[in-house]
Amino acid sequence: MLCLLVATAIALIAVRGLLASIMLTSVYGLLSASFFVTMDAVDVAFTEAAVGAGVSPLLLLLTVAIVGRREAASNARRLVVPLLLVTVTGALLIIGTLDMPSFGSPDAPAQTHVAPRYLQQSGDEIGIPNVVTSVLASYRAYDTLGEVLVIFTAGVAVLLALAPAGQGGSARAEPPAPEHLAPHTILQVVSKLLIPFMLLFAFYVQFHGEYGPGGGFQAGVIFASGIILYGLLYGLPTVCRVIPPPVVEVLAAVGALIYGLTGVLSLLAGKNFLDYSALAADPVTGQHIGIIAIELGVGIAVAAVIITIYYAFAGRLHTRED
Amino acid sequence: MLSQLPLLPVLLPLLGAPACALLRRPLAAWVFSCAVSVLALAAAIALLAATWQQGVLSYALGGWAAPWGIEYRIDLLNALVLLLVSAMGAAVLLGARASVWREIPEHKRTLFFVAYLLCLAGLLGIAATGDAFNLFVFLEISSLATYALVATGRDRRALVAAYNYLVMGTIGATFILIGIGFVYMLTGTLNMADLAQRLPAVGQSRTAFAAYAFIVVGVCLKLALFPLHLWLPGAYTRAPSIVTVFLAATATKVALYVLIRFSFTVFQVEYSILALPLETVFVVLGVVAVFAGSLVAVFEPDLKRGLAYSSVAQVGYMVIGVGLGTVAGLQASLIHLFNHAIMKGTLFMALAAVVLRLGGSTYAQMQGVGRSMPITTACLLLGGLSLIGVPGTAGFISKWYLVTAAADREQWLLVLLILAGSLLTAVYIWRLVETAYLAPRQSPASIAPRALEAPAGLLAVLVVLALANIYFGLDTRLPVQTAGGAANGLLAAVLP
Amino acid sequence: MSTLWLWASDACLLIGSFLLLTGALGFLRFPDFYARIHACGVTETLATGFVLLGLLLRSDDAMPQVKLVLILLFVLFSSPTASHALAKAAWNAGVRPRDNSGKRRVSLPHTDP
Amino acid sequence: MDVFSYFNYWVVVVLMMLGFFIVIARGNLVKKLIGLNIFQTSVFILYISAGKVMGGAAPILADGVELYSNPLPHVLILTAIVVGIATTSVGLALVVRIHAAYGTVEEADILEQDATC
Repeated sequence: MLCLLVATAIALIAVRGLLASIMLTSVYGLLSASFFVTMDAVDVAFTEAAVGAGVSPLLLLLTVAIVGRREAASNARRLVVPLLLVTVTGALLIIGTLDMPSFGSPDAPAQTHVAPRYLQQSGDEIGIPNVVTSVLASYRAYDTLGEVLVIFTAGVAVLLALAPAGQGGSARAEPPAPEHLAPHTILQVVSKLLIPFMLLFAFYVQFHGEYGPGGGFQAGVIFASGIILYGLLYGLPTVCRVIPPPVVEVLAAVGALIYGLTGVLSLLAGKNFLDYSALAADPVTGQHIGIIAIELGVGIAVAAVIITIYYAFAGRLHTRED
Repeated sequence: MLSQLPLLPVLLPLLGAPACALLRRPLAAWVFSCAVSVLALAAAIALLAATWQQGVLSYALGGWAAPWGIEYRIDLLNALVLLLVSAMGAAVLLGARASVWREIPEHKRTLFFVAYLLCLAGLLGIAATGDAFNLFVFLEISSLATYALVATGRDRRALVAAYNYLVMGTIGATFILIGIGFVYMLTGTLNMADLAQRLPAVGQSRTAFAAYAFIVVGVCLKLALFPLHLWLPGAYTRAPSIVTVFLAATATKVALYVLIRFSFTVFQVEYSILALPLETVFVVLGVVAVFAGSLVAVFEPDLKRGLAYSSVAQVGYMVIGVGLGTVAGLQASLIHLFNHAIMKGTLFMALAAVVLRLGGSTYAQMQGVGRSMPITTACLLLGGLSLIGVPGTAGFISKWYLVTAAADREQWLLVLLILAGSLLTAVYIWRLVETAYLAPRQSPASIAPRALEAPAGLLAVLVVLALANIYFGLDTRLPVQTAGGAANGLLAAVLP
Repeated sequence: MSTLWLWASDACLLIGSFLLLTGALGFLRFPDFYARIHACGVTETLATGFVLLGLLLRSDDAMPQVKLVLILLFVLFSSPTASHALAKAAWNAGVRPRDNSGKRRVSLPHTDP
Repeated sequence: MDVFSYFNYWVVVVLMMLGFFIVIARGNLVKKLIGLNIFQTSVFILYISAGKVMGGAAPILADGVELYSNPLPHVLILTAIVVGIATTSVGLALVVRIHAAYGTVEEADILEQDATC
């Protein structure tokens, strides 16, 4: 598996042309997701599959559709310094690995110091089987709030960079649907069948995150993918009519606020920020309520931001075609 | 509410940002952001007072105790940086209106303030957290917001500057992430206080060495320490004026805080300064930075860009202080951190006014500006004098402590070099004086001189900042005592 | 779980893997874009079907079985559609199939504008 | 076995350096971001490898399972993945703007244009 990853990365260096690079990036994402499964990191694998093999190649493709797929030959003279830098850094890293605890050992400090508490007591303290969700949404909930704000920041940043001068957000000057879209009948029919199931699946992932792999982030990505697929097949104007960009932009902020206000609620109840045990008489019930609330916030924010980013890029593509 | 105090300075802008995004009108967004940042400042002041009285404050986020949950741990150092960042954040925002309205197109203004608040929240989060990974998350919030802010500059070169900053910044952040990963593998914990206890046992391993090296390189990329400074001049020069003021006054300062925190708390001084040759490395790189930055600044035709290079030089002074590895050196470094934020805040704020009225900040454009914009130019000059280190200004205090610290270690060559660096600063400030007062005004007839002075809001903030240069040059209790306390807290356990 | 089921499952998995292999071979060896798509698209759908069937025969819980059936359905929908989309995109982009000699382009009357 | 115990980490290092190389050696701005992506993903592999316990199960509590892999690195990497995609999207947005302003996404051409004006 890892050798395949290395092969993909080498191929990435070798190929010229951005389209092939993007395909290889997608392959790389999928391979690393499979690797994460073999490492027992099912939640991470899920996310990496959605992001590494899905969203990020999609954004790359949109970009390449705007800027062109050519890549100039790199200058051989420029290779010496990078090679040197890379070798030095690599050597330092190899030195660093020499004294590491050996791979997979249950006695390594990482396995014996903080983590055991999560595995042994989260069942009683939080009361849900997926320990990753417990840690993510409760023990280290503040990191996750930060994560939501990172993705929110990304949405703000993309809008700041790409928003056209027109009033409020993405392209409203509706261009006529490009003609080559018309004969996509088969795709449109099949996607019409599949998209409802994708959205349904997103909801399943959203609320099943406590018991199995999944949660707000993955659900948000899947939901957004469904919408984006719709947009790709039916054109940006159509999907903008279904879900108007200003609404999505507001939802992104609302998602982040749901998360934050859940924390503020526990503040007002006299406990620390994000201490969900304040939310109900029974601490474990409180944890449940808190986790569901913040996962909802995460899901809304992530889906909204990804759709916003898609609108911003696709809007650029449209204005370019005109 | 008092027990929640450590959280408030960060939480207010953090949640204020998405709330601000809901406001449609730019003016409302600006008023709201100002309110939020002033409240954060008030919280930071209260926090500093509380830290003086009660010592280290700890706050368990989510109610989970330290190594399992995320902890905010505020000692004097955190409180000082929090105060500095929130004060500059609020001040810059209060004076920002005219400049933002001039430089940012209308449909982007609300988002601009949202990004500003996010950047502020990220920087404050870095300064408050006691958890290594949480630090990375907030670092990314502030970085992403910064890239967006830099890219809003009107010149297309702003885009390239932002892109370069993004690539360099992400490499830096990923290096930090690698370092944190190594440390985690060695100790099993992410909490800084816990790390400090558990690292000495494995401190001799090569993994710990690599971890420290990666964290230092990553932070130095963010700090723009000499060979890694390439992103800074472009980003500072091309960014909108207000963003430059804010970044120059806060971003590198927070990076320096991270360097100090990892060197002295997490890895501890025996390891990071005494056992490794870093002492020499920091001092040498610092000196090189001082001279390289100042020399470029002397010959640079654009004052804004010149001051950006001067920031590279000033970071050099701070790193020299860190590299001395003594309480006095660290104290000097922290005092300079505080004072430099005020000086550069003043200088870039004045330039914001100049750019607002004259459309640019090259020496050619600024000829005779001393007569058309007397107050602004006076403030600019005051900041410049402070930058040189003229007695009676804040800059003098930091230079004085730095020189004393170097003299304590009997590094006379270093003392000499620091003084020589100040002379170089004097050269480019003199060039400013010459341009502003002695050169004939460029087009005297075309513009009425009275209309040129900066708008009241901006001017008020600018004057307050400039006066702060003098105030902290005379009444040095706040920075000196706090920095001294913080330096003692970091080093007293180890050094006499 | 009788051995018979296990044998059947093994057989399905083997057939599936073999088909995937032929698909990969065709992808590498076939002369033009459309033939390659054909090799992958057709074998992949069938092969995934066999692999999933093999897994289905092995699992004894209800939940994984339901999931496998759903995946199977999804693959039956998405895989041919994806091949179709690829071929169509290639056609729109101006890629034309070649004849047996692998050299001359087949000219189709209605494609020229 | 001793050699194999570091195999994962060494692969990570190789991947990291390949990504890093693309970032600094390539002049195409999109390609640089792809390299950055590889660079970040390799760090994810480092963390996840550190959390693996031989013979452990995925950290979803179930009856009768005693040994689990470490959930903490998983949580950290979930966050890091989000950070990665956020950075990528902001970078790509900048690339689109740069293309609009300069008409090219090759570093050399951009430097040339800036030098002349």
